[in-house]
Amino acid sequence: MSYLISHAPHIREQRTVPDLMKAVMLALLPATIAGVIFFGLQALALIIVCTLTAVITEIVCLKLMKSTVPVNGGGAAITGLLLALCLPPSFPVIFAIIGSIFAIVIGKQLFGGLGYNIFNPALVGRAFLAAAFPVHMTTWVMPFAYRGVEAISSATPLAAMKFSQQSTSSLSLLFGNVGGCIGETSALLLLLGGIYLLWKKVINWQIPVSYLGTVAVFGGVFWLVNPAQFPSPIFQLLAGGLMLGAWFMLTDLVTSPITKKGLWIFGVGAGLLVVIIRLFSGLPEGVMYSILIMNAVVPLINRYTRPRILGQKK
Amino acid sequence: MKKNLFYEFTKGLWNESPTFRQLLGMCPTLAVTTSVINGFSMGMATSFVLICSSTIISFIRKLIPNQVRIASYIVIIAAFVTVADLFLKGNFPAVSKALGPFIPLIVVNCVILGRAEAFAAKNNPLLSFADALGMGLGFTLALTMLGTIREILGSGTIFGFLTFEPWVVMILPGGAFITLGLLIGLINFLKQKANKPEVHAACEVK
Amino acid sequence: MDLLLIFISAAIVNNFVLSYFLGICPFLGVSNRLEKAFSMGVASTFVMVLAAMATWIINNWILIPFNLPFLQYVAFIIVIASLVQFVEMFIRKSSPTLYRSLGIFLPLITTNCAILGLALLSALREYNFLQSLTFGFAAGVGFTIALCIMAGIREELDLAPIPEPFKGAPITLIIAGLLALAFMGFAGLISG
Amino acid sequence: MKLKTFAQGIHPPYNKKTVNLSIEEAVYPHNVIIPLHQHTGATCEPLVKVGDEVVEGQKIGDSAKFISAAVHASISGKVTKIEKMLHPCGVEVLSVVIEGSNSSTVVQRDSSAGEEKKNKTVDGLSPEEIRQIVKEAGIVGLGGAAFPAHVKLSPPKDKKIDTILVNGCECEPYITADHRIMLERTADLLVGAELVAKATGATRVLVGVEDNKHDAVLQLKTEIRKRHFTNLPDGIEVVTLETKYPQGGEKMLIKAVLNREVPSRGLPLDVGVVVVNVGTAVAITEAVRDGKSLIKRVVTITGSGIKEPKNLLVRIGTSFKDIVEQCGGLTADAYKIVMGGPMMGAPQLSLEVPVVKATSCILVLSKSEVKEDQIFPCVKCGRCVDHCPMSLLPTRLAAYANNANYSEFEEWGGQDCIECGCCTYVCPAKIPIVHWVKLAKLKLRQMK
Amino acid sequence: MNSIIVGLLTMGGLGLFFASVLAIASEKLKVKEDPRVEEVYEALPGLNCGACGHPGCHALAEAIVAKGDLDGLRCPPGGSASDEKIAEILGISVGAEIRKRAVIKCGGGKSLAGQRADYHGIKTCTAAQLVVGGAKACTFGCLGYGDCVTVCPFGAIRIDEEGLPKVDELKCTACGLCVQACPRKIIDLVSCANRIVVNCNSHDKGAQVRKVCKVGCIGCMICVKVAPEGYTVKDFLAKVNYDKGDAVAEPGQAKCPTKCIVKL
Amino acid sequence: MNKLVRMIVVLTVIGLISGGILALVYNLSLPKIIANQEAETKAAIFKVLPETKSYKKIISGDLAYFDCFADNGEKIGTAILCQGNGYQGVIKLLVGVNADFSRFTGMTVLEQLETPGLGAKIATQDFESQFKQLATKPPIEYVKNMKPEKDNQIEAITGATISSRAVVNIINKTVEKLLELK
Repeated sequence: MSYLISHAPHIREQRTVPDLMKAVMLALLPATIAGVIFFGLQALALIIVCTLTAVITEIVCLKLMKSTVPVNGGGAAITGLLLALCLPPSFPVIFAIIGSIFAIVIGKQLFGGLGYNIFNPALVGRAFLAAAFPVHMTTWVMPFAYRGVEAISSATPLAAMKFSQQSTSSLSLLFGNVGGCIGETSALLLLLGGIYLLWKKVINWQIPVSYLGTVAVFGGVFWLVNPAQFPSPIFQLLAGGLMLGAWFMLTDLVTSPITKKGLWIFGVGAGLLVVIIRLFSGLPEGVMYSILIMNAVVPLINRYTRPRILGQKK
Repeated sequence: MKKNLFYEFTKGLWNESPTFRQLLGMCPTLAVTTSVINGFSMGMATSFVLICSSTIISFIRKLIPNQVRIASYIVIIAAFVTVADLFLKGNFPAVSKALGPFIPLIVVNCVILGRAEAFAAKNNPLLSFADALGMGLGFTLALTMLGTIREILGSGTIFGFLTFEPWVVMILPGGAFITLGLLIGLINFLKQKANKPEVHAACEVK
Repeated sequence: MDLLLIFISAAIVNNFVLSYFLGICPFLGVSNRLEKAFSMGVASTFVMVLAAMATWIINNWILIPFNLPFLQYVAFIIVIASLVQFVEMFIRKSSPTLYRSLGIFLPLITTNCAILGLALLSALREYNFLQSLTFGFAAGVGFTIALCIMAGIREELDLAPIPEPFKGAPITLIIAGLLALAFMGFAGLISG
Repeated sequence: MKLKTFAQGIHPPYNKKTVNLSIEEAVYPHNVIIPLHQHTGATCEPLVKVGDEVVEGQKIGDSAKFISAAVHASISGKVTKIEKMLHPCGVEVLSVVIEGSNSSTVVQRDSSAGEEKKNKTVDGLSPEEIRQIVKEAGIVGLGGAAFPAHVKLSPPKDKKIDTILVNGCECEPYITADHRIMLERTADLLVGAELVAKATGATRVLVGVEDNKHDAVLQLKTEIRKRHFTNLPDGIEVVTLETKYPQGGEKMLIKAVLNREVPSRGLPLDVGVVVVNVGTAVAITEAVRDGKSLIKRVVTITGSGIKEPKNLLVRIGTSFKDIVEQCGGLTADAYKIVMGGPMMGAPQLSLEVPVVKATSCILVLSKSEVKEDQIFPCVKCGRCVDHCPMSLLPTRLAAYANNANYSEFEEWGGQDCIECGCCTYVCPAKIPIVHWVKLAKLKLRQMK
Repeated sequence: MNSIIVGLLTMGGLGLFFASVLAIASEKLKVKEDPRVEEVYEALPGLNCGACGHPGCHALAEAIVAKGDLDGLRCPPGGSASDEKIAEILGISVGAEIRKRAVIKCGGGKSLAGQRADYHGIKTCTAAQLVVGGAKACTFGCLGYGDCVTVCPFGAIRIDEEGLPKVDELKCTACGLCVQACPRKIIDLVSCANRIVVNCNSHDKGAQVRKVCKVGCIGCMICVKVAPEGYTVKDFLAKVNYDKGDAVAEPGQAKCPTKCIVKL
Repeated sequence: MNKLVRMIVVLTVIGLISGGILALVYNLSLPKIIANQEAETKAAIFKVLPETKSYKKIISGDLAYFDCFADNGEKIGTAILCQGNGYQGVIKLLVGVNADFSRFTGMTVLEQLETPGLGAKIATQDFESQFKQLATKPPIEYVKNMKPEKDNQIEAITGATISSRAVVNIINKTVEKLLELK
């Protein structure tokens, strides 16, 4: 009989890449469900359409390119879901499909597919949509608007803050009873998912800690200087897409650095960018841009934060 | 390759298209192709400068010493660009305004200097003229093509008729880069499909 | 403060490469290796600062006093071309090591539209001497930043199985597009 | 108290099932195959011819080269073949086959070199004499690398050795040979360490043991208290270390115990340290005191593919098959045979290979444990980076190797990889990182 | 009219000024470089394949010009065409070189040669060889993962249905990269004139060869007996005496009992 | 030496020739260019004060405006050049005010670099026409997502609040300055 030969090591840890993907999906579940409850069928439709489109596009791409990579829709499903979660609930479904295809094809497959994309594909899709359909991307509805409760149109807490200096209560932000994207309204549920991922050791704790910490501290400095003009750090932390970004997008394994020092630089850099964009640029929200820009410098971060090899000169 | 006029003329149109194959003159290609008319005008302006400067440079190629070659070429090119600029300002103020600062930048369009260096400096005026004409038209063609795509998608209009909700991104820098990237990728793909693998050298059996 | 605004504006918000489409050819050409990209960036910055000074002098001391706006392009370009060629010869003679790392990029810089664009823009905006100097330096820094980010990404992509037709320029353009989308976040940060 | 250790590393399941089984003497083999190359360095020349009668302990192969180790007959009998035969490392190596004479007529005889020095104590020997005996006895590092021991004992003049580190970590899962040696041969181990110290001029001995071998730590401490070490002015001490793989790697051990860092591509003696395995220490004692050559070693036979796992004292040259039979044979689903531990061991083509000096363990895994994983592209999770004990970026190294970019591979420290396998163990994409690294190292060697 | 004169003078002045600066600079800051390097570089194919042992075509050009001779500095892919061109530039003469191509010395495909173990791991020959010498039962034969295919810059090698590499002689330039890449050294560069080759690389004894492969050379010496001029057998492996030519080797090929001597 | 002289002569001659040609072309095309610019200004003024038949450019301090006159030479209003920072770049506007400075008569965007498809909508007829008949005092305000109620209000462009706000601010500031001046 012939035995098996392969290179050492001969034992492996159990966890596989699909396991990681499943964990992320699971962690996103609470926020997804909340999104559907808040924004109704329209939100559900967006979520399903985006996810399905992403998966189908990925499979078609792999087939077309005759890729040797195992076909696994997990990564694409996460991309699609994340894209849906950062779209306004009233966003037209047909454009969401375009965004989803763009995210997978341009954001991921052209770079060589799973593991090789430079930018977070979901955010590539969103950035594309934000630039292509700016009006749709900035039209918001209040939660439960589908029940005809209140005024249909509303501003996000961040926009209200920026353009009319109106603050929103922290409690509403925490539970998500505010206008905004499908998945980013309830800070609490996002935090829950994030902590699950930390516990499962899917993501690196350094990223959310440094990111959120920087936003709190840097945002806090401005608040201390002029509380009338600038929002409080609590508001900064809870409002907008920061939580979704911090736990699910910035931590995307593929597009974050691999060195420990790099993770800190990455998080702090993104945090600074968010505060600068939120407070001083023309846009109310900067999470997406902060992440995309930091994604672009990850190769440089990795290169210049190489750990010192044991025994190498200090 | 035989040096004939027809060949020198046609190669620039597609096979050695300055934009798609040689990747020259990218700046105006990206910047001004927000609409068909802009792309076309830019292409024509560039062609004008290209043809004039190539021919002139080819005429005086033997007079110019090597060390001041580039400086001389570029002064000649710049002079023609200024002429083109003044002409547009005088006769087509709208086009001139739309192309804005990219008219003077024709001076440093690498297509022009590239052709001057690579072709006009080594060939007779007639051939240089044919080459410049081909390259200029190829450039115009590419710009018009890109302008068409971007106009249709970016403003939702086809020859001015609104058809669907426009993708604003297409007229932004990001859209320009991505469209051109996809277009070149597509052309490479078609080229690969068409090209039979090259046979290197025959193995002579004695 | 004024100078700082000019700096941030030219280096980041209105990045020459990503929002003005200036200097795309070298951006595509020499962004495949980080060291090369950095050298190119430094060389360009150096020439930009020199060119900003020289063209300012020409513009304000010759062209404006004598009312010769039509000579702007020709005059600027001859200044730049000669400057680049002179710098190249000088470096080649004075420091062969520096020449080996920077020199080969210098001829490329002549046709880098970022330089001429810089001269024309600063003339258009009627900057004073110090302002155009800052503007030149900032534009150079911005160019270097864009080039280095791109080079970092492209080195990373050397290891990626990019579909064959998209290797090289196409994927670089697409990355540039995505970068441009990302840099849109800075829009409105500083006007002008 | 926080236990001493190195940075990063992994905690695999240890599966040390044989930990409480005493070392048994293996059955006397009918014939042995003794490869003339069982060590790092030059291959030995045979000293016998086909048809020669040899006795146990007789030197049958030696080399004039310095970095080499003599080989000895492990049984008495007749040389029947000298030809290339399969070695556990997978290639064919010139080997001496000895057909045992009737086992009842075995004559136990020590090698002539040992005879004179028999029963000499540590004090009565000069460093040179110790080195000579060790060289004659053909002792190599028994931890797995099989580096000739006399070379280690001969540090260059300009390197001052101050510490002898006895490696009792045995961090590889499954293996218990060293653990049993520490429990059963405690005194010999300490004497061996003292001999090494004397030979190298070191003044102290530290014994590094992982805290999962608590009984061994106690035993060592008791034994140390009982004795007096005249040649060790700075004494002998047991250092308990955190149980973590690869604690037993030389560089890791030195970092953990002494907080010294062996320079990149350097040796322990660059930081004044000589590391010896516990088994090697015992072998040195036996050579010096009893005049015995290295013809037996302790081997752990274990894994789910073995019916009755055991710790055996095996004669070098005994075939794996004979030993496995003594352990009840293979189970029906045995599918992979490994010489050494599961992290760094070498896979085997068959059981028809001899035990060599480097054989610390015969591990047999069953089919269900070694299913081939689907390999995904690297998702850059950074787990390999978090666990690499050398602080390398394994994923990058693998990627460079995969792209045949060997200059970048070297630039990113690929040559510093100790191939411990931590990265591959934790990789969720199941990329064979170590395999890639080894491939790239080979290519680099070929290029130079 | 006035502005025309001013313009004329300004540009003339600028031209004069910069021309003078450049002229003086070019004189003062002159650096010598052998222009022949560029010419030689132009004559090379520009593949940067590294087959010549230099880091790229430009480096080879520099080396050639520095030496002033082509001796030992030939470009394998460029072949005689580029050699002639370079010789012309350097003003030297060049000796003719007979074209060669790569020849694979193994015929033991999937159906003819056995495996001694199951192999999991990286699917390249060098990697497979690293794991206890590979899973192929014959330790000399082709592993079939195609390292030679990957390394060939000309696409001249492919792996056939039997899992063995096949060389396209028309595309092969005898650059020798595959020879270096093969961990088992079963590729030789042989003159195109030699059609008869031994399709085996096994130095094992006949019995062992028979056990693992149906088309291996068993060192039976029949070829030497039939055509003593054409072959030599060393270490149980026959070799064609290429310099003697095909005609001499022909009878031996016909008589080979395992059919391991083949005519390409 | 010959080569050096040739270098200098060639470049100088090329410079001379190009300088001469350019000067010639410039002089030939200058009247046309000026006429074009003139026509443009005229068109813009006509847009904001349609009854204008003649105008006079007045520059005072950093303000530039045109006093506009009807057929009969009666002053019918003023067209004011305004400029200021928008979302991405400088916005240049021309606003018309009636003779007694109580109402705006119109607004047109001369130059802008706002986001295409979004902020750039300030240059559309829809947005510009909102300024017709707007009161000058109190300063203009903008409202979002609803129809203006007061006669000093305009509706901001959806998704382009910043650009809309910028236009309003630019006009308010300039008009305020002009009122002070008067």
